[in-house]
Amino acid sequence: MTALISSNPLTAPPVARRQPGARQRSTRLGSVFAPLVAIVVLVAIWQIASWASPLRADLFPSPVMVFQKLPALLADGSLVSATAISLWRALSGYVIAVLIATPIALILAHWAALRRGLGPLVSAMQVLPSIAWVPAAIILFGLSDATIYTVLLLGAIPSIINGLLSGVDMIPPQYRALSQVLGASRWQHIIHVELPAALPGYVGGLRQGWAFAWRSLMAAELIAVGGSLAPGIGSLLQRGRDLADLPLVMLVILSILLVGILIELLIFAPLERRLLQNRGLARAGEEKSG
Amino acid sequence: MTALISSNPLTAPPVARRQPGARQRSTRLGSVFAPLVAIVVLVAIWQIASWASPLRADLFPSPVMVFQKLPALLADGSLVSATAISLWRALSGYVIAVLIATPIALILAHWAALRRGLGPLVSAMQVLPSIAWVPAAIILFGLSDATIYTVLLLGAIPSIINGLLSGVDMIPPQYRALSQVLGASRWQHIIHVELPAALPGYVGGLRQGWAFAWRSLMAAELIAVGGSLAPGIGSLLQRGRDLADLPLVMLVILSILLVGILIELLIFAPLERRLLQNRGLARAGEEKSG
Amino acid sequence: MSIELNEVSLSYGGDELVLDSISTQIHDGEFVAVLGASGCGKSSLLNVIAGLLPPSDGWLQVPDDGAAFMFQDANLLPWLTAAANIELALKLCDYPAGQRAARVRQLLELVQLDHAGDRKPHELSGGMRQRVALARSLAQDRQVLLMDEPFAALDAITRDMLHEQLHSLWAATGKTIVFVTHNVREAIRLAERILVLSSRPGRIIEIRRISDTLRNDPAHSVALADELTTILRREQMKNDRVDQL
Amino acid sequence: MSIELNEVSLSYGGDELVLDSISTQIHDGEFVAVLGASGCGKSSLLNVIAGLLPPSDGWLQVPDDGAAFMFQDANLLPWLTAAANIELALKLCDYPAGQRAARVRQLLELVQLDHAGDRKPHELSGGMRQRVALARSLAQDRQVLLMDEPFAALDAITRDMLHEQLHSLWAATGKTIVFVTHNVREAIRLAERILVLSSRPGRIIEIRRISDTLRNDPAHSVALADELTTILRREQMKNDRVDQL
Amino acid sequence: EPPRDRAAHEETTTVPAQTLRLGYFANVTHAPALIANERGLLERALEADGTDLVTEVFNAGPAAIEALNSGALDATYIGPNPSITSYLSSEGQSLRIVAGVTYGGASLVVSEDITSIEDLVGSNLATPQFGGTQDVALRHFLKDRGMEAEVTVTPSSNGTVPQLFARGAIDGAWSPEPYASQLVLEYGAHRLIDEADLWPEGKFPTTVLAVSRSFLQEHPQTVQRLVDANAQAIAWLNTTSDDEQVAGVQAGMHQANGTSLDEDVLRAALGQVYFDPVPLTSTFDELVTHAVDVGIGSPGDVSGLVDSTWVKEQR
Ligand SMILES: Nc1ncnc2c1ncn2[C@@H]1O[C@H](COP(=O)(O)OP(=O)(O)OP(=O)(O)O)[C@@H](O)[C@H]1O
Ligand SMILES: Nc1ncnc2c1ncn2[C@@H]1O[C@H](COP(=O)(O)OP(=O)(O)OP(=O)(O)O)[C@@H](O)[C@H]1O
Ligand SMILES: [Mg+2]
Ligand SMILES: [Mg+2]
Repeated sequence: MTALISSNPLTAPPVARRQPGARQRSTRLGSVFAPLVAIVVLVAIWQIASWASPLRADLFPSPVMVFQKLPALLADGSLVSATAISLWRALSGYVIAVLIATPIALILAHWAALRRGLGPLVSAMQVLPSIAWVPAAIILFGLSDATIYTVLLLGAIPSIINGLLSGVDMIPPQYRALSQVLGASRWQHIIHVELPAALPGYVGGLRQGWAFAWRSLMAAELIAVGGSLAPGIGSLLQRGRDLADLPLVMLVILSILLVGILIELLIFAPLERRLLQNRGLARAGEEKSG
Repeated sequence: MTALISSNPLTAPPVARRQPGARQRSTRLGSVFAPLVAIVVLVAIWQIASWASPLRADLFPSPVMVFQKLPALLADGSLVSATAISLWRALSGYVIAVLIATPIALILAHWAALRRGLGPLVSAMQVLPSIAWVPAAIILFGLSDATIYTVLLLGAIPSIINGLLSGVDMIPPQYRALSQVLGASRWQHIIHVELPAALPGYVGGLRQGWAFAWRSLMAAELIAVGGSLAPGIGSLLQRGRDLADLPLVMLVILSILLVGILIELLIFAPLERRLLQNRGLARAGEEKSG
Repeated sequence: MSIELNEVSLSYGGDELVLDSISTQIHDGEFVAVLGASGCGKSSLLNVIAGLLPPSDGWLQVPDDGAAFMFQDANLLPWLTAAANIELALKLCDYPAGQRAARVRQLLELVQLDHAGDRKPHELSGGMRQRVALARSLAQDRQVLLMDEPFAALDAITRDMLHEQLHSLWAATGKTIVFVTHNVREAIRLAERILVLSSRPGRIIEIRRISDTLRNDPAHSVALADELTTILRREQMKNDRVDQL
Repeated sequence: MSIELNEVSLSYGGDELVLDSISTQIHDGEFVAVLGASGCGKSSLLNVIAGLLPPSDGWLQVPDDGAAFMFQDANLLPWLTAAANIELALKLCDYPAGQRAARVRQLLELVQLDHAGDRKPHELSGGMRQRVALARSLAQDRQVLLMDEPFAALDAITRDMLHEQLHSLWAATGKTIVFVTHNVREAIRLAERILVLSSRPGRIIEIRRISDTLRNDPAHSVALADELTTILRREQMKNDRVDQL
Repeated sequence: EPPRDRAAHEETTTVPAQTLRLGYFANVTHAPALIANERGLLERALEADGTDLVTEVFNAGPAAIEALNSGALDATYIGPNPSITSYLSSEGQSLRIVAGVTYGGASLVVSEDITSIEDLVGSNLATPQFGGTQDVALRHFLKDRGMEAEVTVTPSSNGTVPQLFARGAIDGAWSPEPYASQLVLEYGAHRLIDEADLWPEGKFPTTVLAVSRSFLQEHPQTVQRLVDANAQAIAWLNTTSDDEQVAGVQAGMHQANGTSLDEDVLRAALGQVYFDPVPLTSTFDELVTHAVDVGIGSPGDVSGLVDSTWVKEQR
C-alpha cells in the first residue's frame, strides 16, 4: 500500500507556494482574537451559572450586575486611576528588580561557593510571603512608595535570580568550551555567550518574576489604603472585600486579568516568539513560519 | 613563550588521578554547610545592625531577643505544629497542583487554538493575587480545608502550567521529527520524548510553582486562625503582625526560610543536579564529576 | 510499495528554491544513493521523502507506514543511554518486549558498540554517536530506510565493515534504501542507482544505474567515480561563475 | 612555542583509560595529523592539548596564548548568523572593529559560503555548518591551530579546494597545525607527520614523517596509505579479539 | 416595627440545631465570646438541647461575613459596620443582629505634640480599615468640624499602626481597643478623643452578635440559647473583679489562637469598654448616615437589621 502525500498523516497536503506574509498576519490577529473568544465563552458560562445557581445575587453576582457597577467606577475614575497607579508601580518596580536580579544571578552563577551558600537562601526567599516583609519595610521607609517598592522587589528578585540561574544551568557545556577557546574573558563570555544562551530559560523566569512582582505589589498595597499613599488596585480589591461588595471584587479581578493578558500579549508572548524563532524553535502549537 | 599546563590559566594543574568518591562526598557536605555559613554570617550582620541601629528594640529586635522568644513558642508547640500543618498542606496541595497542571499544560501545548485562547489567560491568572480567590472559595467551600486548597491550587497551577509550556517550547524541533520518524503516537511522543526533553525547564517551573503554592497558602491561612481550620504558619505570621510582635514575625520568617531551604536542599537542588548530570550538563558553579 | 516524486519543489520561506522539480520513482527493494555537493539539498530531499517537510510544490507518494530515517546529526535523545535510544525505536515499533534487550545487544554489536551501550550520548565520540543512530534506524522495522550520510564520521575500516553489513542486510531483507552521501566511491560501492543533484537549486542532473559487474570491476568503477567527480566539479564551477557575476 | 606532551593519560571518571601515556613533541610550525579508529580518543587528545580537559596524569606544555580550535560538531552559537559567529571570534581576538566585516566576508568566501553569511545555523546544511566552524577557527589569529575532523562532512570537491586553502595558509603563516582525521589519504596529503592512535586505550602506535617527495609521488603515497590502513585494521582486529574473550 | 421573623415561624415546628457554628475574634472587644467559651457557658447552654458547638476564630470581618454567607457559620461576633454592609448589600437576606456585646473602646490617640483638636490640621491619622467603624467615625468627626481637607486619613491594619506611629509616619490613629491603649502605654501616645464622648449616653456599638437569617428562622431555640449565654458572659464580666476579668480574657484569647496580650494593655483596654447584651437599635441608622455622609457605602434602610426581641424576652 502506498499513500499520496496528501493522505499520509505524516505530511501536509501538497499545496501551492504559500504567501508567508498573509499567513503571519492572520496568526497575529488570531493571537488577539483567540483570548477574546475565550473571555466571551467564560463570561457566558459565568452568566449561565449565575442564573442556574441557588446562591443569593450578592454572593454570586452575574456579569450583568458586575458591569452595571462599571459606569459608576469609571465615572469617579477610581478603577482607572488605581489600575494605572498599580501598573506604573509594577512596571517600574519590575524593571528595577530585573536590573538588580540579573547581576546577582550572574555572580551566583560564576562564584560556586556563593551559590552553594546563598542559592538555597534565594530559593527560600521566593517562598516567603510578601507580607512578611511589610513590618520591616515600614520601619525602614514608613509610608512611602519606597516601602511598596521594597516589598515588590523582595518578592520579584529571588524569582528572577532563580529563572536566570536555571537558564544558565541549561547552557550546553560546549558553549563554555567555545568561549574558552575563543579566548573570551569572563565578562565577554557572559555578554556574548552566557546571557544569550540562557535567554529562553531566562524569559520564563522573567514571566514568573513579573507574576511575583505584581502579586507582591498587591500585598504591599494593602499596607495603606488611600491616605498618603495613592490607592492602587490592591487597595481597591481589599476595599471590595471590606465593603462586602462582590461586584467590585469581580471588577478588580477582571481588571487585573486584563492587565495580565495585555502584558502577556504585548510583551512576553512576542518576546518569547521572537526569541524562539531566532533559534529555529517554535512555541508549541504554533507553526514555524515558512 | 610556552606555559606548563599547571601555569596555564586555561587548564587545571596536572594532578594525580582523583578519587571521585571523596570529591563528591565533600561537595555534598558543602551543599549543606555553605548555606549554614551564609546564615551564620547573616545573623551576625543582623546582630551588629541591631546594636548599631538607633531604632527601639521592639521595632528592630536583635537575634538574641528573637531567640529568647523561641523556648516559649516551642514549649506550647504552636510554632512547630503551625509549621507542620502548613508544610503538610503545602506539600499535599502542591502534589495535587502538579497532577492537575501537567495534563493541562500538555493539552495546551498540543492544541494550538486552545493555547492561543487560554495561554494568555493562564499567564494573567498567575498575576492574580491569592486573596482575590478567597471570597469565592469561602462561598463555595465554607470554612474547610477545601477552601485553603482551592486558593493554593489556583495560585500554583498557572505557574506550573507556564513552566511546563516554556519547557516544551524549548524542545529542539529535531526531537519532534525523531518521534514522527519512529512512528510514535502523540501519546508516546509526550511520554518518551516531550516530557523528558522539557524536564529541565519544567523543574524550574516546578520550583516557582512551589513558591506560588506556599505563598498562596500563606494568604489562605489568613482566613481563619483557629477553630475547625487548624492554624498554619500564615496565621502565626498574621498574629505577630496584629500584635506588632516583631520577634514573633521574625521567628515565623525564619521558620519559613528554614522550610524553604530544606525543601530546596532536599528536593529541588538534588533533582536538578541529577537531571542536568544525566544530560552532561552541570549546575553553573558546580564542577562536573569526573 | 514504490516511492514516487512528481515535480517536487521545496523552498524554506524565502524566494530561493532549494529543490527544483524533482521527479523520480524508486521501486520496491531498490538501493539508491543521492550524491551532491555540500548544501545542495540532499538532506532536504530526504526529509521531504520521509514526510518531515511538506513540498512547496508538486506531490509525492510514499508507503503509508512511513520510513525508517537516519538523521545526519545522529539526533540521539541525550537523557537515554545508547542502548535505551535503540530500545526506544524498538518499543515504538511494537517490537515484543521480551526480545528487545537481545535485539538491542545484537544491533550494538552490529555497529561495534557492544562495550558502550550504557553510555549517554554526551559520553560518546562523534563516530560512536553516528553508529548508534545507524543502529537505531536499523531497529525500525520498515520497508523503506532513508539514511543521511550514515558513514561520514567513520574511519575507513569501520566504514568498510558497516558497508558490508548494510549490503547484506539489504540483500537479506529486500528493503528499499535511499542514502545520501558525499562520497562518490561509497555510492558506487553500495547503490544500484545514483542520483546526482546540482546545487542551488537542487535538480537531478544525472542518473546512473550501476550493475554488479561494473561494481566488481575495479577499473570500471574507478572510471565511473572519476566521471561522476567531473560532473560534480563542472557543476560546482558553474555555480562559482554565477557567484562571480 | 612548541607543544610538548609527557606521559599524558586521560580517563573520564571511570576506570577505563581513554588516553594512555601519550608523549610527543610538536615543534613550531609543524603540520601534524592524528589518525585513529572511531572512538579511539582523537578528540579527547585534541581537547587535552587545547586545555579544555585536564589530563588525569602526566603534564603538557602549550603556548600560553592558547590555540585556535575547530570542534568536531561545529559548535556554532544558534542565535548568531554564520557571519556573526565568525565575527565573534574576530571580536574576541581584538581584531580591529573597522576591518572585521571585510575579514568575515573574506573568510566566508574562503569556505565558499559568501551567499549564506546571513543564515542562522539551523538554516544551514551539515557541511555548511562545518565550513562556518572552519572559517571561525581560521579567524582566530593564533600560532597553534587544532582541528577536529575539519572536512568530515564535505564532498570531495569542496574538500579538495579546502585542502589547498589550508595548505597555502599554513605555508604562508607558518602556523602549528594539529588536525584529527579518519581519512588516511587526507592525512598523507596534508601532514608532515602522522600520529596513529590505537583504540582502548589510545596509545601512539605509529609515527610517520611524510616528506614532500613522498607526498607528490602517487605510487608511494598510495603504498603508505595502504600500509597505514593495514596498521589500523590490525589494531582494530586486536581489539575485536579482546572483546570476544 | 421590625419584621418578626421569629413570630412568623413560631407556628411551624422548629427544632434546636444539631450544631451551632460560631465565629469570633481573639480580641478584647470580643471579650464576652472569649469568656463564654473559656468558662464553658455557651457549651453548657447548648447542651440542654443536645446542640454541639463549633467555634471559628477570625482575623477580620470580611472573612467572617463571607463564612456566614456561605453557610459555614451560623452566627458570629462581629463589628457593626460589616454587619450593616452585608445587610444592605443582600437586601436584608444575610443576617440579623440579635444581641449587643461590646460598647465603646475606640479613641483617637495622637502623639504628644498634638494637644488640641486644632493641632490636628496637617496631620496624618490612621484607621484600621477603609469603610470600617473607626474609619467612618474619624471621617465623620473631621467632616463635622470642616477639617476633612486638612487631615490625611490613612487606613492601615491594626498591627501596622504601632510601627507607623513609632516611626513618625503617622501622627495618631483612631483605633479600637486594645490598640489604642497599646499606643498609649507602649508608644507614648495620648488619648485626644474618646469616641464615647461623641455619642449619646456615651454608648456606641463595637461588637454585636449576628446570626444568619436562615439559621434564625430554622433554629430559634438555639439562637435563644446563644443570646442567653452571651448575656451570662456579659453578666460575669460586669460583676467580676478587674483581676479576674483580665485573667479570664487573657485565658480566652490564649485558648482561641494562642494570643496573649500585655497585662497592662489588656487592663487599660478593658477599662475603656462596656459590655451590654441590649443592642442599641437607634445607633445603626446613625452609623449608616455617617457613612453615607462621608461618601462611603450606599444609603439604605437598616430598620430590620436589629432583632431585639431575643434579649428582651430574657429579661
Ligand atoms: N564526556 C565523556 N565521558 C565519558 N566518556 C567519554 C566522554 N567523552 C568521550 N568519552 C569516551 O572516550 C573515548 C574516546 O572518545 P573521543 O571523542 O576522543 O573519540 P574520537 O577518537 O574522537 O572518535 P571519533 O572519530 O568517533 O570522533 C570514547 O570511548 C568515548 O566513549
Ligand atoms: N531550515 C532551513 N531554513 C532555511 N534554509 C535551509 C534550512 N535548512 C536548509 N536550508 C538551506 O537549504 C540548502 C540545502 O540544505 P541541505 O541540508 O538539504 O543540504 P545538504 O545537501 O544536505 O548538504 P550537506 O551535504 O552539507 O549536509 C542549504 O543552502 C541550506 O542553507
Ligand atoms: Mg545534509
Ligand atoms: Mg572525535
